Amino acid sequence: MEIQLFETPYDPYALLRDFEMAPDHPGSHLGAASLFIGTMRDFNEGEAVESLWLEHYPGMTERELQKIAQEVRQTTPFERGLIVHRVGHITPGDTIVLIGTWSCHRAEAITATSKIVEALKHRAPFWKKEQRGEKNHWVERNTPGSVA
Amino acid sequence: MEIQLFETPYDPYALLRDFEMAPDHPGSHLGAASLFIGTMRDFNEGEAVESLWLEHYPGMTERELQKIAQEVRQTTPFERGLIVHRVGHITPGDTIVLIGTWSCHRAEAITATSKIVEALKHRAPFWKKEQRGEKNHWVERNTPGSVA
Amino acid sequence: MSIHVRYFASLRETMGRMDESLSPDGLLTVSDVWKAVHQGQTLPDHLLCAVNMAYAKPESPVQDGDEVAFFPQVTGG
Amino acid sequence: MSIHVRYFASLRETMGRMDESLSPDGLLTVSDVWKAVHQGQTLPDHLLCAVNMAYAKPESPVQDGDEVAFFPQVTGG
Repeated sequence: MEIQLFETPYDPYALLRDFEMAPDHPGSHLGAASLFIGTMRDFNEGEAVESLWLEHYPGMTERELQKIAQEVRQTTPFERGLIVHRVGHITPGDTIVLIGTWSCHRAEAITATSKIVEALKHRAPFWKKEQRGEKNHWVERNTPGSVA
Repeated sequence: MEIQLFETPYDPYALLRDFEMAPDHPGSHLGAASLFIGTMRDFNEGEAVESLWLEHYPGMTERELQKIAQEVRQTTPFERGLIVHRVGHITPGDTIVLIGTWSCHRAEAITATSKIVEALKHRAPFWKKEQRGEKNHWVERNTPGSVA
Repeated sequence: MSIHVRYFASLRETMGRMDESLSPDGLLTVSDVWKAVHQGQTLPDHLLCAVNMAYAKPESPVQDGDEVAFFPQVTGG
Repeated sequence: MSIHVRYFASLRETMGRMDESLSPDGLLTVSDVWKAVHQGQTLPDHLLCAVNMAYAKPESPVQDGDEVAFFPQVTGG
């Protein structure tokens, strides 16, 4: 499982193309790719959000993402996987998270990506702080209308 | 719902970037994108597949894809949707199908794309003919190990 | 006028033609259309049919001017 | 040696510090570590904890040299 954390904006599609071009990507053997992309929204709970601060736990975040991928793989096998997440200062429109799995079978790719998305939201050590106007506050878990 | 059928190879990632850049794409309001990409494999049932002929029913294929999108949208609302499918002569590594939905909520995007993928496989008028060595044959429904 | 009949994929190859036009006389359903080109045989279960580019059933009505299509199970995606 | 304690996100701000080092004497569990820096108070339910970068429970054992982290519910993705 490839894990990448970026402190600056990244282009998810350029990154996906590079990932699939890599020599270790078993190209034409993998018929199905299921991808999830989460983007920073400019509104939350009806209020404009100017920016986001995304804190993480360097070391533990990467380990937990690897654990998530391994656990999902045990029940829903896939051939290749990619998890990319932004950290630090983020502005609306920036891609926050990119999750992809590649498999020979569409059902496995779709289920694996979906499980990784859910596990990442619930377990991966990331914390969002929203800047709305003059105020900023830490996002609460399960905020209605929370990003992605 | 945007439907595109291509007779020549397309780059799914360039296409996605263009789609998201379009003036009618409500950019930063949509936090979640769920994408599925099906690629032509070079092997099926343990045999090398050299190429694929993809026949469709011009007119009905587009209508059926629109119907699928509308039906899925009634139970699983999403903001924007894209279905792209190759037709004609296809070689290994070519992207066959690209399905994407964009929503404010991750669960809806993931479910909608997954439902569209299944409905497309079962209902959209497309037929694959495989070229393996000197022989070619029409792919049967539910072939074990069928593409994506 | 007439009923325009179309065939796709393996059925197109089996039939040896892509389409044909039938006189609508006595053709009330999709099933009748099939019988008209197959010496009265019943439409096989494994084939699908459409009228005017929407899925239909063997018992679906057909009218003069309709496009009726027959094809095997789909295998796209 | 010592136990290295780290805080993240809103808890880091509430604590007014990112980390600190404690003498391991008498600290047998994660819960003990929390109590040591909170005048004997119990670890609140809404906080999560980790030992050496793996999720742990309040009753999980700690050893000299361990890194113990406390943080609120995660909100990534």
